[in-house]
Amino acid sequence: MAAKPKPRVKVPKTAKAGETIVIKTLISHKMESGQRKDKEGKIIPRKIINKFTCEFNGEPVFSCDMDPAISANPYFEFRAKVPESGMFKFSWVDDDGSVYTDEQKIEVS
Amino acid sequence: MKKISLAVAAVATMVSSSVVSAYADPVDDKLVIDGQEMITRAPAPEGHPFKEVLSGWLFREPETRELEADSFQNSGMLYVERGQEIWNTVEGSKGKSCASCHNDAAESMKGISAHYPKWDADAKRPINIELQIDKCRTQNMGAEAYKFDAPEQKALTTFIKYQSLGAPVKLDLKQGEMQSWWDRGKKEYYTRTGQLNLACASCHEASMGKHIRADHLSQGQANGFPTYRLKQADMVSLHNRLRGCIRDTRAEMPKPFSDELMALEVYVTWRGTGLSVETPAVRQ
Amino acid sequence: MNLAGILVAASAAAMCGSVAFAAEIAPTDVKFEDYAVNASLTGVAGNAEEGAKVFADRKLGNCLACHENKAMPKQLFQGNVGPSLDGVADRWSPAQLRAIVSDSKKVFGPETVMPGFYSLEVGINVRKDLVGKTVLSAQQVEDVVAYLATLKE
Amino acid sequence: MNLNRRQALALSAGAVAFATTGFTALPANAAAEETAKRITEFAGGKEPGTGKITLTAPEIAENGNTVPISVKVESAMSGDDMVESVLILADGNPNPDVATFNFTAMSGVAEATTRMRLAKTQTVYAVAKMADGSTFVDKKEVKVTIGGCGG
Repeated sequence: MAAKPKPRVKVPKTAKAGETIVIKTLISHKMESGQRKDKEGKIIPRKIINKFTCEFNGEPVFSCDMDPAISANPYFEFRAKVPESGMFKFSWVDDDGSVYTDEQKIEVS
Repeated sequence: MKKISLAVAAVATMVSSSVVSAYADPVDDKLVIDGQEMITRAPAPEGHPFKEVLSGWLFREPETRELEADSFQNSGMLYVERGQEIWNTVEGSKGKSCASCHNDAAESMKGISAHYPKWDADAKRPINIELQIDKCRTQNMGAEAYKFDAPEQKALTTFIKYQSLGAPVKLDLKQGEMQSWWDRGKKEYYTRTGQLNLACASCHEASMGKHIRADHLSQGQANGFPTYRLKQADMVSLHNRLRGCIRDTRAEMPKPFSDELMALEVYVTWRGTGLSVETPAVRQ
Repeated sequence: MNLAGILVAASAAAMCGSVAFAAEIAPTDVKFEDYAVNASLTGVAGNAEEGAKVFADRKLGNCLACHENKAMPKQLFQGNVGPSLDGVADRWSPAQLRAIVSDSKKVFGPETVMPGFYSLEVGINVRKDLVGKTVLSAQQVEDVVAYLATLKE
Repeated sequence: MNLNRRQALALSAGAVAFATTGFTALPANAAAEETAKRITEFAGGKEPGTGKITLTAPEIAENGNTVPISVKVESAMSGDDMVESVLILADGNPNPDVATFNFTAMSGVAEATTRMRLAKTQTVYAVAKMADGSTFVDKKEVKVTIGGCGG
């Protein structure tokens, strides 16, 4: 899609203290591999999201370093152990230096 | 001469049916999206060559089926969200968005696209959602029609069709001259094209359930379009897919929204009568 | 490919490349008699090794799209729109195989899904650059027939 | 005719371009060697052990452009019994690198899913590195389907 990459994130609204929750993320991005050729036979330059990170209240939870073999519209599903209420912060770093972010609150009882 | 050729055909059929058993039939599985069960099998309408119409979802591998069943994992939902933004964006000389007239699509568009293509009295031909959008844009918004398969066209069409998710496909062939377009579309469906000399029916009727290489041949239903196709990792419109199939017979491709493809869309959509709208479906 | 194979292939290629096509039968002149085409389309013996390549090549015969062939176990995902070709040479003579590959509709009737690989009786709106052209050349058909003739059980 | 012969020869040489992703697969041996090298580097020159790590991937990928894969590593996720990272490699792609998952104590469980591209039928590897430096590997062959028409 021509529009700016837009993240979708699924985090439960609530959890019990110490519970391990499932987080799912998806972002629109072509993930141009740098391996494809255009109609004139020229290589289309690589442009991918090369890093994804998830933090909770400033602490790293999960991250992924990506190569061009990751599919278009990158999807991640992973776990997080939540000790307290707080904020998840997600970021995706593009080859061109752009960073796309999203934040989700969770209430822990 | 005819006798011998029939005998030969019978032998050929016997040989091939012994092979078919090695392959999976359409699965016996239920498609539930966000708690709503989709109709993936429906009794065929009168005059249909099959007894039952089957969603293409039933012909896919478990991983592909799972992608559609989980509305979060389904990448097509990214286009639904993009379509919603476009729905609310003012464009054109009259300072309007889709929402200016139609308000909340979840209410105003609910179930609507299950009845498209429908007769357009102004154009005197059937129109689909893409053409309906263009009609609104040019007549009511003072905006330009979208170019075929523009990302905005695909996203907005996907968004509007998604408002009918689950609604059974049902065309009104009594409107205007819909019936004669249906007749024309039927004729096209059985007409062989290209150097490979294949009709839609060669694969999706005569060979339904069999495999062309790894492709498990479905009934070629239209109820999931625009569909998120893993091959392109993108939304694919119905006319794009129809053109692709025709191209693969090594024929010249008809123009998008041409009379030829609109007639085919009317007929192919009718062949899926009773199936739920699955947009955005996920296919291989 | 052994030396003899290379020589056969080279001579076949030389024949095709030259203007001396006198022996080649045009697609419209192929004579079907009792579901068979008795005469070679080129007068040059088919090369089974070349035929195997044409058979498997997805841009040429693409035969595995619709047919299973146990003799090519490394080719995954063989189709089953048409019958299995295992032992096809036990069921059909080379002349019959030549007829089926050239224009299967002359053998199985007009309803068969199988394309004619050496026929100009094709569908409508043929892609412009393919008008008047056959899917395979006469020699490629001969090569495929020679390969099919090796598929015995 | 000449072109067709060339195509036929090119096919026999195994130089089949992958039309869908535009990935051109390396010759099988080079890609497999490169993968083995990466695994050894990641494992600090040692041979990774087996067990502990499970890689889940479809036996048949309906389209090589989008292949879901999951890894799970058995671990307490605390102290020395801690998964630091999991390297994913594919031995038939133009470049074997796919991704590296990095876990922390806050991950709770070392488990992750993503979707990857496979240029052709090949083997996918997942190698886990623990806090104590030990490594574990699992692998799965994924058959990537071949489309029927269009060549």
